[in-house]
Amino acid sequence: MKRYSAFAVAREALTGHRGWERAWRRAQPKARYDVIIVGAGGHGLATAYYLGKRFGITNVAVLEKGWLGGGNTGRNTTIIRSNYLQDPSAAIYEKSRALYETLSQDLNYNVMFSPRGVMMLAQTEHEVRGYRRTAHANALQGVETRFITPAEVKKIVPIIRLEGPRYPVLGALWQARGGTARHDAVAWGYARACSAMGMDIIQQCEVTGIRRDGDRVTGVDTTKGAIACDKLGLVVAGHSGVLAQMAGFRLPIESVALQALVSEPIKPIMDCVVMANTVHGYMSQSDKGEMVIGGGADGYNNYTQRGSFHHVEETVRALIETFPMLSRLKMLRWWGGIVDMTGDRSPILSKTPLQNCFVNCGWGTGGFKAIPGSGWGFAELMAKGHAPLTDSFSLDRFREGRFIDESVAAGVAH
Amino acid sequence: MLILTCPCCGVAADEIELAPGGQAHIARRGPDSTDAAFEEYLFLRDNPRGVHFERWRHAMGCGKWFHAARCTATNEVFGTYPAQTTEPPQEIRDRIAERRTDQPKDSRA
Amino acid sequence: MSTRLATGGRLIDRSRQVSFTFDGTTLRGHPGDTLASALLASGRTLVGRSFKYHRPRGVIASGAEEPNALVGLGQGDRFEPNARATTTELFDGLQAASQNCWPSLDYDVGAVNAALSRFLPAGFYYKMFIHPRAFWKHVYEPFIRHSAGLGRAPAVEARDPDRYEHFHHHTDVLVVGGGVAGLQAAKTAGESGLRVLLVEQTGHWGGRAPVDGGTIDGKTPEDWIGDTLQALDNMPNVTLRLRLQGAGLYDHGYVLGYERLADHAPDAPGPRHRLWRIRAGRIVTATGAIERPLPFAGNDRPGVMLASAVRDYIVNWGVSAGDRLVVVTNNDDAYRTALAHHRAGLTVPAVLDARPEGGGALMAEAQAAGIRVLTGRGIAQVNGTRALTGVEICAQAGEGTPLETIACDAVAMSGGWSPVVHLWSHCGGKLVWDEAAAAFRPDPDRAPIGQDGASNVIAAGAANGQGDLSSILKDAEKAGKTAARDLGGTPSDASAPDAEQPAEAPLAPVWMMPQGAPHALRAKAFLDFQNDVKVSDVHLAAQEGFESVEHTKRYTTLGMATDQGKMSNINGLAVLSRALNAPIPQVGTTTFRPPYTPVSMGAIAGEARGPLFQPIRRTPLHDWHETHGAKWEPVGQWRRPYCYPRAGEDKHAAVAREIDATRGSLGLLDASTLGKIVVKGPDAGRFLDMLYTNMMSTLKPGRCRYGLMCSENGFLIDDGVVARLDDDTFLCHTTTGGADRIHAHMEDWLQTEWWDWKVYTANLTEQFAQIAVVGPNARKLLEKLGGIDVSAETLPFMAFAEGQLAGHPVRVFRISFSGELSYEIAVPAGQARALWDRIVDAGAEWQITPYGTEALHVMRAEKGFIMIGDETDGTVIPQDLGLDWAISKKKDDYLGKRAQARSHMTDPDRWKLVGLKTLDGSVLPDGAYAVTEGTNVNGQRNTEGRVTSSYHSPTLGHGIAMGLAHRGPERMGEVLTFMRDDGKTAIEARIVDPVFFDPEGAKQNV
Amino acid sequence: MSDPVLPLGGARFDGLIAVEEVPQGMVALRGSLDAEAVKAAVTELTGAAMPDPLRATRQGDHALLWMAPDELLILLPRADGPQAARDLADTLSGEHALVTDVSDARAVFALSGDDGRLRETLAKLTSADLSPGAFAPGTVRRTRLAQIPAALWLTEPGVARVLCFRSVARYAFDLLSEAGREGSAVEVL
Repeated sequence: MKRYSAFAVAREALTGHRGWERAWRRAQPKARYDVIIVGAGGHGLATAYYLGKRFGITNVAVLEKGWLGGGNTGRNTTIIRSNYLQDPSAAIYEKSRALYETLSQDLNYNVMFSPRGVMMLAQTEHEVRGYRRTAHANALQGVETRFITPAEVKKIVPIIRLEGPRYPVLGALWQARGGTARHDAVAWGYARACSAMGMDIIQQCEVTGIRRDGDRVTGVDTTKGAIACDKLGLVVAGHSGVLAQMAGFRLPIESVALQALVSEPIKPIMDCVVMANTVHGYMSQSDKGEMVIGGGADGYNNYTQRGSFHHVEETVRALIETFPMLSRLKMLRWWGGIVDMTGDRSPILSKTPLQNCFVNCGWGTGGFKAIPGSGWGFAELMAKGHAPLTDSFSLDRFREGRFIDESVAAGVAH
Repeated sequence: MLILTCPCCGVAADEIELAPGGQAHIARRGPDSTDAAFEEYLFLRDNPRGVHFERWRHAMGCGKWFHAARCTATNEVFGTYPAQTTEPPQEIRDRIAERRTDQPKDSRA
Repeated sequence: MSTRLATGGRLIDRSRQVSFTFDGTTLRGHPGDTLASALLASGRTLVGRSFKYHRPRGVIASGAEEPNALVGLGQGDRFEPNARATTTELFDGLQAASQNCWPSLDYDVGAVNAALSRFLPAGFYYKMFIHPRAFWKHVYEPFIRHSAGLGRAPAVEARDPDRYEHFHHHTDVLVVGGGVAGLQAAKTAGESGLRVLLVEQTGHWGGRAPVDGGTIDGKTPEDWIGDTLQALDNMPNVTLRLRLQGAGLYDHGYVLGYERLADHAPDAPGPRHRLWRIRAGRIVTATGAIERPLPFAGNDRPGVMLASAVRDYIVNWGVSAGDRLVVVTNNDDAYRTALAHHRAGLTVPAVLDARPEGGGALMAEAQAAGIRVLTGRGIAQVNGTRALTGVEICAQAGEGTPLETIACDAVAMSGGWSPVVHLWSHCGGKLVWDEAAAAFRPDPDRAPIGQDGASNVIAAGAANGQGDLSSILKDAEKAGKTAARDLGGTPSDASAPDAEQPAEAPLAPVWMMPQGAPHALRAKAFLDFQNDVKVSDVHLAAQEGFESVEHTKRYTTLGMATDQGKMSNINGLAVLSRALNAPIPQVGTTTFRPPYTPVSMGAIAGEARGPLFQPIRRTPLHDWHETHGAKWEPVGQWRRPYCYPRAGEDKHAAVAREIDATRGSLGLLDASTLGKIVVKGPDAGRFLDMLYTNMMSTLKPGRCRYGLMCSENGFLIDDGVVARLDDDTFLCHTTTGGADRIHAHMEDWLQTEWWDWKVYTANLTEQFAQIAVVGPNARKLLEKLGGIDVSAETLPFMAFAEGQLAGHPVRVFRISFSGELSYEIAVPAGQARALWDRIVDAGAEWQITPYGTEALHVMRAEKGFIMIGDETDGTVIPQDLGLDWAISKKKDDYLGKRAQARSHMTDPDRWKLVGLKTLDGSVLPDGAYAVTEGTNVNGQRNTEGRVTSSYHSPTLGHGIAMGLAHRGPERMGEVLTFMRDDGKTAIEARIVDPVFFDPEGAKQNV
Repeated sequence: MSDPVLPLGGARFDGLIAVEEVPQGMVALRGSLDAEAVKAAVTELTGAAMPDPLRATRQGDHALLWMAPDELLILLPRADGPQAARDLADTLSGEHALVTDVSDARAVFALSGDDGRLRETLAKLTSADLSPGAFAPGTVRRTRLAQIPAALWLTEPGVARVLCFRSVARYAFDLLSEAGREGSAVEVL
């Protein structure tokens, strides 16, 4: 793998950049792999990467029905935070955040992780209580957060209107080391590193069936032929239900459309991520200058990658109320992604009724931030059969009533 | 932005008058049910990429619940019907059969 | 240099002048000008800087596709960044400023990036700035962020003074686009009598036709348009709308319309923008086509424009792009530009036609006019940086060896036309590659579908890939008929008008000029002008394996600028497919996302700003609270008094005073927001037995009972007092937040599960105000008001009475959430204020004191009463809260019963409710966790409980708290260690009975 | 007993159309609308005929509004609400029905002006089709007005009633006033 660096770029500049090699090999499926990961989004690629890096398992294929990183990895608002309330959530998201800090160096690919800070506004007494509780929990979970005053809020985000009028800002939960990253780069960086380890990333390869022998998976049928494997990992956000159906089991999941928006680019006006959950709006400014905005999710099952417009309206009106100076800014485009919502709105990283088949899904609206941690833990689960980071997220929790409910904190997952 | 015709009041209601209620025709499981049956009742869903029988309430209208048969990949609607039933009416099934060829695909973005 | 011609300009009023400023300089134009035409008329060829390399850029187009001419409009509260000069209608006093340059447009420091451009290829930032780690956040990123961005941001405290609104419109047929195709389609559909709405994004009808010429039914296009408009005006069922753009297309015929009412007339009354939500049975997209630039080195230089734009400026606004115009093309249409320029009395030194054999009739006409035509030729490169001095011409077939230099000050380029398929694609419509036109056009077999599964969008005219005027009109007429027939209308049998235009020779695709251009030229041939994406960038992406068009788009940022790639997508796609050596259809297109052009956030928010942002729910006593200094607390959409501070009092002091007064004498609370739901019917008791955990069917008429409601998942969702009004009628009180939610919950079960049960419900929350009179003197007060016997005998605890209190019809409930003698009085909302005033007057002798939600919370905590939302959070079951007494053992079923039998719910190790008292009497931090030794598998500190409510009790003079603790009730007297806000220092608290005050209930049982 | 207070004390707005808060007695009935006893009782009480679905009937200052398959709203003079509710409940004591006086629970606005402007003012706030063909006089449409539930009743061309919950009366009045501002006519209906 040719190393990336400023020097390399300078050297290539002199020869018209003819020397750059492919970021990842063009691969055709082999007859058999130790591990097949279905889904070349961030979570699938990260899983493959850590299977190789942590457990030396490199005879791995990552199958993608479209193009790698083309699902939710490439259509989210790139927020990275770990200020969750419940222990299992805080553990996996904080592990993820920590991995993000060094990801560019690990992958030799600039994923532009920018720890610019994530601020969750408290705009009701109830939210204040919820965030204070979260701050207490985080302190014991090794997650650096702090409940800050309205004055501190205004200092960090000058464009905010504190006085409301409807929902005055009473404070905020502040995670200074949260931030954003370049979503495409995360997928591309992992893909490049996986390919360099000899793994096959096979695009335009849709899984059409799952081969079983009793309660064991033996391989998959794909649009590029049958492929055998010892272990199968399903990591297909937005389509988990469909894949599970092929494997013969059902999941506690409903797929809905979630929308995001970006504005025209303007010069920098906001350096951190602001989430206003009471009014349902959250926003950051990309390095390009666009205001990147998260919209609401539809309440009904939907596989069309377009949501309903009224969510865009609700979000925009909330943001104008919170940041009045945005009113004359223009929205450039909005789009939808399909997210898997579980029964308790927390993800599933679990064994399945099939012995050697594992599933990683249900990240809902907050999957991007979890990519490295999810890959780290899921790789361990697939390699060893259990993993501290993932054990609480098993499927059986729904039968036992052992939920991981984050909505109990005022903050909702994004 | 869906339009569903409320079978209770007859209004062709815009989505913003409606409240979605998830998969329809799920039989309630009570105290005598097994853990597995109860989990299925509360959590396991078909979540099909195709025809979905679902619950809606005309919340900002007559206030009545009703059912709809809708394709989750194209938003084609095969009909709406009153909620006081344990399975889709025959005419809805027939309409699905006649209109449905294969499973439509949505655009890969 | 561009300038205003002495004659011509069909859209401008030469008899009047308007003045405007650009970067502070005052310039003049005419009514009817766009900002772009006025700038060109003033010789302003340089109008902006590009995004990445800060290259000098001029106006290149004449419409919504313009990528370069973006300006900041207006000032102060009305400043708007990134406004397209080509779609900004000029008005007197308009103020425009160039963007993305410093210190000035002419001398831009950022232009150094251009010099470094070879070091900044596509995706360079993914390969650089990796080490040292800290530098990305502190050095690299701040620099990139500063040099990126486009328009200046509005002022931090800017407050948009303009108004915006929405409008819902229902129509049978919506026609988008007011060119000749749209007019014809609307006319045909209109003749069927159906409701038709025709919208056009610009300020004038007719689109390109008047500029492009030809004849329709023997008339000039201009005359035909006039006559057709006249005909449409005479149809009452047809609505015509200018400056209204079809911005987005959604499911079930929902179309977003963006109407700009005041951008061209800032002093006009009424809203600035209006967002239309249109529902249409059929949608005809007559959105025309957009010309493609040609990829040759230097094609981004000011003075190089689209051929159609050059023609538009001459014909529509009487503006010439320059004196000497070189036309470079791969199709016949551009000859119209050469001829128009020539007719304007200006020079066309040459038409460079990339096609070996050149074109047809139009070429002949040009040659006849004495214009030099060179076939098989193209442009190798462009001379001059800010102002063109000439072009080096070369063989299109070659590698760019200059054959000749032609002096010129403007270049008109045409690479063919791309149908505008955005709306078609927004809602799933698919495209098909048209080899002949070298463009994607709508695939009629895979059109968007409506709720009934039938196609509901019909593309017409140029937007449907039609080329010449005649077929455009025939296609539009067909579209109009199809739309009408689909909806059961019968269109007239009038046929499409006959149109004539010179026959055109086929276009020859040119994706690189010259086709063998070396890297040096490819690195100067621009595809996406705003984002500075060059042919070489797309080649690099392909070389590095970004083979999907989406990968290439994201890697190079092609088509991601504010113009959304209207001009660049097809060229970029073609370059990619050539690089991959794959046919274009196989490479595919990127997805089109709404809106068609950017929409102001104000328009999207509409009226929902300031006071109308969200409804505020007011109780009938709202005004009294307001005038008596209430500090408000938002509770859902309600406003409730948090407390009533007096002069010099802070919130804490006020709350303490309110509690002392209530416990000591008499307090008054507005409890109107509590939910009040009537449940009636023969099966009402049975129904409530299923809804509540405890038994309600055994409740006696006239009596009250506290009840708990759980979700089917077992968790506590609401609580409140149920009163039985008569044998088959109950009144269920819910929490403030619960009223609507619980009513919906009841209706859900009644309608969809137990539909054969005879039960009706009514949510009467707003019919009655509820006034709580609380404290030792409560009974005396009611007796003073008179009308109802409230003695302990006739109205014991947990009973209610109906009657007239002080002349008002009321229902008096003797219930208590404070542990005091307490009556809650329900009175019709319209009489609430009168009764409240009487109570306040009558209570004066007992210093009656209104109290707010905080005093309410503290008093209930002193009594150990749980609060939904504090002690519960969606994960707590009644058993956790020691409420087993309220869970009927006799019932074999209720909502949540099965769930509460699951292994995790019956686990004896669950955290359970206890009282907590700090050893030093201080107040426990709200939400604090109790810690134990060690950490869990993930290295997190082990915990054994948490604080759910914590207050200072003025009554007891020390901190009190409730919390959940591991096996709490079994550990009375044990001391737990909690962490303070800093997460480091500890505070110890003893597990005690949650009932801190008057455990015997002596105060309420009097 | 004192006179009941209107939520906004009878607020009034004049713009493209006139908006005025008016006193209105209201009795809600839930029951089987096919039951003869129910029909007889309500027509007897109001003198108005039984309304068809999505319609209203009037007789003097009384009216019957069809709200849902099992729900009617009876309009009568403001002061008559409580007594009428009691009487009706007695009359229907044999039936499975629920009668409640909701005169204080709702705010009512009288809209008047040019028919087109009136339809347009409302169309800025509701997704319901208010074109003359779809929303003829006598129609009752329960819908969403911006962010709140409301009922629209077109009594005659250019005259309508808007009913909403009492707590959001201010919001509804401000909405209608904003939508009805001079200079903001759409001029398509």
